[in-house]
Amino acid sequence: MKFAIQVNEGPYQHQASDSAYQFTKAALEKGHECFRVFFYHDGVLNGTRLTTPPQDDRNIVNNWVELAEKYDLDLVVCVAAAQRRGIVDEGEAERNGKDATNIAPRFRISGLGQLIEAAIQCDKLVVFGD
Amino acid sequence: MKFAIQVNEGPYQHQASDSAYQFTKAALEKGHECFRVFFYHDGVLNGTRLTTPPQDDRNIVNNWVELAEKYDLDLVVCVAAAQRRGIVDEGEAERNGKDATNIAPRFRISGLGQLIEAAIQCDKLVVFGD
Amino acid sequence: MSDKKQFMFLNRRAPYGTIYAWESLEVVLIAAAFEQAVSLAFIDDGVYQLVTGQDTTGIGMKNFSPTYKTLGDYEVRHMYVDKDSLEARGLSVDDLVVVPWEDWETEETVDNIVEVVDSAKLAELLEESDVVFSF
Amino acid sequence: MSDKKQFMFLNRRAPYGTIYAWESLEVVLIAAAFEQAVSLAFIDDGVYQLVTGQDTTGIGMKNFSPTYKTLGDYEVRHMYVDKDSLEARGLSVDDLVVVPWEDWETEETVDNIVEVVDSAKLAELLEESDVVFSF
Amino acid sequence: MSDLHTVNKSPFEKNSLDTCLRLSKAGSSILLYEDGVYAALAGTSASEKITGALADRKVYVLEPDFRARGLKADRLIEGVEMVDYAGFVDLVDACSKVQAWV
Amino acid sequence: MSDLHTVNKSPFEKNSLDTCLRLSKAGSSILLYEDGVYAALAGTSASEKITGALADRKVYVLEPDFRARGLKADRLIEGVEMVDYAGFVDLVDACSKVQAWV
Repeated sequence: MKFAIQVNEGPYQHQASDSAYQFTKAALEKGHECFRVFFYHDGVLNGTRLTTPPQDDRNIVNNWVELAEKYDLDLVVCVAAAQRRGIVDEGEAERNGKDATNIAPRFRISGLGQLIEAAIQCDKLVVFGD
Repeated sequence: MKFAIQVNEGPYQHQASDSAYQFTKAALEKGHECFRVFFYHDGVLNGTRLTTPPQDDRNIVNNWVELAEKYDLDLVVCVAAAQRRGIVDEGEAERNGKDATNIAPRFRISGLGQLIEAAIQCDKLVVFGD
Repeated sequence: MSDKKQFMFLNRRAPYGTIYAWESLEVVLIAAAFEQAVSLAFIDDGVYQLVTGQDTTGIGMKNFSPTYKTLGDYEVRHMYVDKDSLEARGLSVDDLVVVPWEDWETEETVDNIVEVVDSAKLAELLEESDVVFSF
Repeated sequence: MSDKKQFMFLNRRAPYGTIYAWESLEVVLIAAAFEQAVSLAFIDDGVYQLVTGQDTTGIGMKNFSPTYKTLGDYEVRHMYVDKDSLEARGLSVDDLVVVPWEDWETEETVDNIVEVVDSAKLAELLEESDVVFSF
Repeated sequence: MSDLHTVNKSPFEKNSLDTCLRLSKAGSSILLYEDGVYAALAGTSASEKITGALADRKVYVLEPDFRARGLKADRLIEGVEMVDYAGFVDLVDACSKVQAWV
Repeated sequence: MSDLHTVNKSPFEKNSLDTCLRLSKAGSSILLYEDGVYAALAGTSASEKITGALADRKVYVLEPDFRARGLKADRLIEGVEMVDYAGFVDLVDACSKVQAWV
């Protein structure tokens, strides 16, 4: 199965990010192909490298990064949603006159077309949200 | 009246930030005193300077900053909630080994005691959330 | 066999209280460029998205509701409104926006692609879709 | 007149699905240091916070439920559970954590400060509080 | 002085209004705002909740939120009062405390 | 092949399960996860919703979420099947598509 994941909520506030991560991990471990994880709405907040969760709790951002490294996952943050919520890479910082970036490694910022493309290319779209 | 505001949600995803801002502004314009606005849970995401909302929409972060400048408002971001969600000032960056900050001007990061103190000091606590 | 997919966008939230309605609309506008068969379903509080006369001046938020009227120009062919949701809210189709549609090639026109459907029909339409987007 | 305020923390969310339960608990722990009169109310899905036997190993999230047992040590004097909410969920007080309390000065002890109350009593308690915290 | 209860959720989507009505006392006030304003409309499956509450409580609706959603004053349940943000502030000022049913 | 419906909200707090049950067809499957798992318990005011659905649909509950919340298998409504994340993946694999009632 070739699948795409959509994540609509940020880490910690809702379980959606955790569920999406656990599902994606389980699917990859079963040998399925994950075409793309698309972060939309507050989901874009999964893509910041500035979090420091409590030591005795899971680190959701790092979980995504490690999964991406292991399986060469495509982690895409929606640009319009990211602009509203302050997720910035080098290019966005330059375009919008921001003096810092906060995007995590392995995440990339791109357009909504990436979600539509994923839905066209994949057998299944699985949405996690509030 | 001396009041305190608690904001539990981030900007844009929920109306809570907007409602809190409109209420605070209206109260200040009526001559009431706002002891503190305390940002908790995803509310801490109000305190990033990296947002670039669409030009034809309101800029919630800037709204808070301008209100703070006009009325010398105390905008406090909860440190524990901020760490989970990647809101960072100079001190936090140093403590947690982060290579960037994203806190907006006029916001400060502090402990949950600031919420309790506000509740003790004020006539009314007004909570905005999901 | 066409490689067009049947896309269904599920709208179940009221506007303004949360951003889902607006950001969902942004996806629909982008989907137009990909030449898929795009339908929208308005269920539960999602039916409130289509209510006419929205005026956001008092809350300082952008009024995005005029965009719904133009969806016919964005390759949206069907906007289904759940009958039960509408009735529970004391609304009728007269309270909702009218969305005209025209096929530029065939010159086929439809006065209003907003259509009230019952649960059985809606369940059928959801099942017939290839992809359901939820926000 | 005492300058202690009656604090009431309103808990209406299930644990884990959202973070409100946990972060609310963090506020309660901090409140202890301010020597106010602290009560908690568990209403709606908030009653699920107190269910024993929570085991989060399968979801990779921190199990914060053991903290509830210790609230008596954090100046919490009352934990009220809404009877209607409990019954609607098919739960009884036997499904919930037991929270002992002891006054170190007077040596007064209470076996369990978790108390099931009906709507009328709860409305009374909410009204008698000076500050209600909602999460 | 009595309490002000605030409800910002749609009565069709969440149970916040139900719990607020069950646990608010006679003589208290209820402010409907954000998606909570939908509860203030006559002729819906939720209308009876507010008409019932009006027997012994005051009910207000935040006009800016009401108008944003395209709702018309002539659909308002009789007895529900409109306030703007300044009126919201006055309600908070006048109450003994706020209970937010978020 | 039929659809998989996912519900992650408590039946006591939100209307997601109600709408899912109204708009899912006979022969489809429903997976309860996150706070949705509370709907899988016997002896609650919401139990009838699931027992009703079981007449013509399959209902699954995600065990890791169920156990996290301290719920016991002996309280599960008869006929509801437990799955883990791998089982969730299998359900997605086997269905024709997923309808998420977030």
